[in-house]
Amino acid sequence: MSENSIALIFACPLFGAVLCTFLGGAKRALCHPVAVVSLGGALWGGIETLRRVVASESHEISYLLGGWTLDSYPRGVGIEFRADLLGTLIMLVVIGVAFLVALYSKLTVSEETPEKEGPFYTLFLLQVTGLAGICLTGDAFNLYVLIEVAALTGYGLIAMGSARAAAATFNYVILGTIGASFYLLGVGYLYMKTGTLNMVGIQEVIVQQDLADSATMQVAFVFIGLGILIKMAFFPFHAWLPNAYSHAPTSTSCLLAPLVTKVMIYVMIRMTLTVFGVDFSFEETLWTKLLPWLVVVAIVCAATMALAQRDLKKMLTYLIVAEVGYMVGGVWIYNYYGLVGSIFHVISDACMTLCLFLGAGIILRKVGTSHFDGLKGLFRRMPLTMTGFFVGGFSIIGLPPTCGFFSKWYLITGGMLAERWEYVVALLFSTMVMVVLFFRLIERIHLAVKESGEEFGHGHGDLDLPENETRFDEAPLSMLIPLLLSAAVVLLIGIYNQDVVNLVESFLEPLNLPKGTDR
Amino acid sequence: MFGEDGGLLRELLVERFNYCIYVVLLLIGLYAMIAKNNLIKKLIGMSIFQTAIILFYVSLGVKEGASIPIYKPEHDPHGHHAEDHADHKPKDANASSSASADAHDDHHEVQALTDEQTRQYANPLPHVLMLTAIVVGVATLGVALAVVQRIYRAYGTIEEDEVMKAIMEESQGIPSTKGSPKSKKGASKKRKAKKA
Amino acid sequence: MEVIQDTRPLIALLAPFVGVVGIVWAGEKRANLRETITLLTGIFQASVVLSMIPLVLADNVIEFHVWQIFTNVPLLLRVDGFGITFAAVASVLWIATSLYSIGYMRGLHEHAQTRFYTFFAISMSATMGVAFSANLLTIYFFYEMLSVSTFPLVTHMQNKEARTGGRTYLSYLLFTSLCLLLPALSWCYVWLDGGAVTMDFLADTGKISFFSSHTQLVLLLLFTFGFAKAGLMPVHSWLPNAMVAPTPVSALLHAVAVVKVGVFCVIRVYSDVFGIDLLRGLDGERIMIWIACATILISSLIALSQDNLKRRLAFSTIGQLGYVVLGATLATKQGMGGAVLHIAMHACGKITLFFCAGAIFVASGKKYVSQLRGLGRKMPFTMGAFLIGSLSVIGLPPLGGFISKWYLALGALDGGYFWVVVVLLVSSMLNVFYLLPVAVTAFFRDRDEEEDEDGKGMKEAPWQCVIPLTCTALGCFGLFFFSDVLLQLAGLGH
Amino acid sequence: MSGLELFNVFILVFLVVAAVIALRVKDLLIASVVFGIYSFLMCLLWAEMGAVDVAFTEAAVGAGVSAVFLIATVFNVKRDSSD
Amino acid sequence: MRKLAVAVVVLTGGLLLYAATDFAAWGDPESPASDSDVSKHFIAETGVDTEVPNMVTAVLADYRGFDTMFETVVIFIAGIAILAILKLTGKDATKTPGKRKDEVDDAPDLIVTHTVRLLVPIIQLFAFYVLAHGHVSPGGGFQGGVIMGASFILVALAWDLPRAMDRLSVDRAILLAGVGILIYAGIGLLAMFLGGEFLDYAELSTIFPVSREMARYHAMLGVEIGVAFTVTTVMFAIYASLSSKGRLEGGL
Repeated sequence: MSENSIALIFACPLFGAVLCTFLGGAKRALCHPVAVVSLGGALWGGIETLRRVVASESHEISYLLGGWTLDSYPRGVGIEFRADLLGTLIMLVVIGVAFLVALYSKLTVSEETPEKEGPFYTLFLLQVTGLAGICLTGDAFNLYVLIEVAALTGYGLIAMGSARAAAATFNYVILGTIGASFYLLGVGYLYMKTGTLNMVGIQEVIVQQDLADSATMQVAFVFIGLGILIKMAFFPFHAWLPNAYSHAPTSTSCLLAPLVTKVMIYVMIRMTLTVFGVDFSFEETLWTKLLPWLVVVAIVCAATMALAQRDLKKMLTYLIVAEVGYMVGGVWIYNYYGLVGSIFHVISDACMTLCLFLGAGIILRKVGTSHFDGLKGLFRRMPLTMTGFFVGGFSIIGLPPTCGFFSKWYLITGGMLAERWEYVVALLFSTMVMVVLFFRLIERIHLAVKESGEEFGHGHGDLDLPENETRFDEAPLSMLIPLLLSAAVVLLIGIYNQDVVNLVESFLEPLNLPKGTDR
Repeated sequence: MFGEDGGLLRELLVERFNYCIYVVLLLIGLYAMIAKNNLIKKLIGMSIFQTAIILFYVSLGVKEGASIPIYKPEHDPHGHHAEDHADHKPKDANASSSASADAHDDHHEVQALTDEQTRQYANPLPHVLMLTAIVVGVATLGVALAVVQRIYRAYGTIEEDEVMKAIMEESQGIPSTKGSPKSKKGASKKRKAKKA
Repeated sequence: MEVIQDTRPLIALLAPFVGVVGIVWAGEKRANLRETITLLTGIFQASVVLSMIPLVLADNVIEFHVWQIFTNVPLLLRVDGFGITFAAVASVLWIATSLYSIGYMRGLHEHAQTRFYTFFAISMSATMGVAFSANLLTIYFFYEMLSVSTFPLVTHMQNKEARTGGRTYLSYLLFTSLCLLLPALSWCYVWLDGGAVTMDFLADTGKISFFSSHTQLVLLLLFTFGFAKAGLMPVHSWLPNAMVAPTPVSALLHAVAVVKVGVFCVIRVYSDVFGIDLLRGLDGERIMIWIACATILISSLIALSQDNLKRRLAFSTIGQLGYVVLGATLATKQGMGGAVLHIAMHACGKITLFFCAGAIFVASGKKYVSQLRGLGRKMPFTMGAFLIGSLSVIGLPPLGGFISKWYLALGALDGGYFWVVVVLLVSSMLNVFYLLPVAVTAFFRDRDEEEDEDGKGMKEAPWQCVIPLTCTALGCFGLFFFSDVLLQLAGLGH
Repeated sequence: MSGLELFNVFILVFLVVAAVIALRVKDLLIASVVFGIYSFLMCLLWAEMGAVDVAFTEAAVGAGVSAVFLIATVFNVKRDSSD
Repeated sequence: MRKLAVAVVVLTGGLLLYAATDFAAWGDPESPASDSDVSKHFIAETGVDTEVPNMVTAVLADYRGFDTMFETVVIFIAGIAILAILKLTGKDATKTPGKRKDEVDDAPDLIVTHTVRLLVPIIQLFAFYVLAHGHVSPGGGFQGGVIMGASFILVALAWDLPRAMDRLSVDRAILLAGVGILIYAGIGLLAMFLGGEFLDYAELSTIFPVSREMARYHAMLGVEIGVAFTVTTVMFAIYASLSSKGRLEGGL
């Protein structure tokens, strides 16, 4: 069974989804446990796969679907799942995050989308299937299909909510389709030149036939890149994201916000490193010269826009856009540290965004609004929730020992090594913006500054908030525990960052990226 | 490619007319997706955009003078002989249960096509890919149409600028004055109340 | 030098956290228990720290490996002479401050006292961490922890003033540490063999010579201003703003722990990352001396014009921190020694002054120097201690402040900077002008009649306040006579 | 040019025309129907290019079901479009 | 917006045309796409590996069966998502919809209904033919499924939705769509439990008395049936949902 652990990763959620559909009518209450259990199965499969990948000699496992083995058939005849360290790590993050969100979703789903538990969990599980599949597939076209699986479920999950969410979904559909279609077009160009769809196969042909100068390949690269950038809400293409995520039902935004953009960044890394290869991707072209500057603009603009928001969820969505800039920049500064930073940031950002969105979801449920005005003095009511939320916030700022510090460290280090000062400055700028954002929040949540300014007694004493605003009123356990778990994960990934980085390192080792100065 | 006089244009227009048309269709679709104000028009644009890409893929599979990718009877390894040998197939199964790939080597009837024969068929792979793409396209269209209906139900319009305006008014707390039917307005209000 | 593996540094570090659990558990409802726990934690921590002194005096260092930050960089705790000096000063003064805060907080019926004690304890833990750090990254971790954990203390009042103060405080500290310090650290990390050189204070001193002297200077500037807690101008203005915090916070953190963490880090960088020899050879290093001297003089002048007692003390603190940085920038053995000594001497003196300011506020509600007329007779202990503290800060024998200033002057002469000695003298004069008038006003000026009206019932502050401030005032004397031990400790690290 | 090529060019030109009409008419019902025609032309083209399965699918999906979905939606919202 | 669109279109067009200059000649059998090992393998050895004459079906359902499974899932998702988006819950669901202005006559047209009555069985028969004959001629699960779905849609168009829903209610349709996925993934999983990889149909020969190649042949038919289930039902469900604004009653 162990050698089929990869199949478990997509089969468990898939069957779970169908089961949820069957239960959706009469036994809606069963959908939640089914989702949790099937994600648990997938999680087990994921951990097992990681174990096997680490144990294997080449640090990768090939799983040939349909039994079209490499020893009897040419590579690329069947569809290959290649679990290497990078893909497996991201896949594990995807399933882990989804598992926590599934635990968390019990109350919000039945409250926000009543009578739709069946469809919700069906789409939820299929979303996970798609995202986890994206991380593992070794076939460029299969990747497109899985991207569409993830996208369509995303449309459904978001539009299920309010009318406002539906309006946002429409933009998402249009931009998402353009993105996916550009990707498809690029894959068509690749196929035209290389005659195969297998990622490793494409890379082999590029090297063998020296296709680096071919106009088609260049354009394929640009289209695939553009498609993925649109999909990951890179700055000028980000328009769909803030509205879609901030108006989506709580559990939906908790699932999509940490994962979708991150998985797309994974796809970008996969495309540059595995499919096109470092030599092709990082060759000096207009594109590679332009992109780092776009990254700077993206980070600065997104951070500034986040500063202008007065709504918690909306602010967080702009932060996601800024973080996307970080990661894209990390890849395109092209050195060891930049890539480690990017990959590590994909992992850590997924965890901390999850943490923040779970916290925001609880606030929304308890207070009824996620506008800043509603946050006053929340710490007294929900100390545990807010502690979890703050951990996420500290991580996004980049304070040690949360995982956000380490990813930022690697990114800054990479930027300095490549002497991309503009990127470093943009990173620092957005860090400062995040400091402002989160301490502004902490001020409200924790300290609840008295606006009137008059003094009580000696200038001390309690704020005269009404009793119902200070009563201890913690979130229900089904929401609190996932939040605290995610906060713990943020800290643990930070503390054990070396173990993660070592895995990433052994993935990057064969690429011979520039690393440090030789002295 | 720029060598001969007007070489590029000639090449594009005459020899690659198909490629040109796919570009034109793709651009028409793209333009409509971005510039059109009506949501359904956008979706029609989206479908045109997608079919243009499919056209490109199908063009990849074309081979000069090749037939459709279904075996002609004389090439089909099992074609009219299939029935004759139907009786000893189970035996084969036992014999070849371990090594499937080598099975055909000692199977005297079954032979792969030669290179020459291979050329007579169009490349099936792009066709397969595009079957998937068409299906994805219709699925996306369907979901998008549902979203359009949902938007219409809430805002009473499918023009993008009017929807934006309605949303702006809604977020500023002014009740929507757009010509949405009364029942719809009540419904959307109730939904809002439930959310709160 | 021998390396001893021991868990005591970690125990000293974690003790406050255990205390925090107890404090939160006891909560607002069991105030006595909560404060007992605070005191016990303080005593326990101090005794653990003090128990390590003999070992360090015997020329050992104590190490504890916590975990691996990066491939080559561990989170390593190491107790050496310099570190233990600072740790001992901070932890002993914490006991005094704990006792003092009990009197202060109860006297004023402060709200959210549990939060106060909790974050106070966490700050102490972070301070210990900085004192025991063995490399730059470890120091950075605890430095950030200190910035964040003191934020709730600064904004304790929860009014508009506190908010403004807190914002300034945090934005200065986080801006400098994230935008100057972090890049400087990662710069070192990348170029020094991708982390093969861990910037360990013991093993890697002077490795920074790999960089060109131009780059070295930039790094020096980044480090000096990155540790903005050192209060060097122009990144000093967080400190007066932080004075909105309750006085025990100002006393311990903004006169001892936090600001001393800043200068401690600066000295670490100067003496253990660059090394005295390298620093002396650095061309632009003189700039730092100028900046330090300018800070000393300008802050003293500003202090003269302040009427709010706490603000005056804050600017005085900035000036005194300038001395410490100056000692480090002189890049001589005596200068460094003077700097280390001054950390302890100034800590003792300044905490006394702040305790007094707080005690005055608790007893009379007075905040301004001009309101203190005649107070000396009502509060003899407090004002007496204030006088002693002032004299120590000014640097008169037989008080601690004298010794450190003496060594600083020696260091300046040794380095060949005669004009620095002049600066020291001038600034001491300024100290006299802004500190002595407070005591003079209190003892020798009579109260106005109408002031007498509302000051009738005025008496000495609660005993929990008076005892600590008396002790620290006596400590100023003590340090003068026991400065040998400190000198020995300070000399060991270098 | 052979007959087949002429046929090819004919379809290609009409494809563009159909696409433009579908996007330009103000009546969404007509647009949907013209879109169906567009799909049908596309399907002819593909059949001619040897992609019979794709053509078959496009005939069923693009010209058939997609157009019906569009029309169903148009009936349920409104027929006229501003552009 | 228009200017932006023009700019985007010009840029994209420029890129595409730039690439087009580098394309292999039209219909060139030597082009990399047609001449690669993979492409040639599909043509040369499909018959050997699977005994299916229609290469497209073989590649679709076997070589790239995993893609097709997710393609089916995409359809399934579309059905679920559309129903969920348009579904009315709570009080909205019980409210009767207002009559539309242009609604003139509810009675179905006699000629239309009679024609449809004749046509539907033929269409459905054809759908089965397309499905079953997909191995040797153009067609297969998708096409068959869509045609089958269209026959239900036709009923709904000619009479009204309830009439069609009598034959296939939307609830049941979604269940059947799930069954389709189960058939597909189940065959894959069965192969996995028999010792092969997921979707390795050849392994089915260990429990069915056929050769490995014929096992693939028959399993493909199995998965095509699964696909057809999903496609048929989802197409109808989408139509039902879209045409009735999610109320699943009345007609167009």
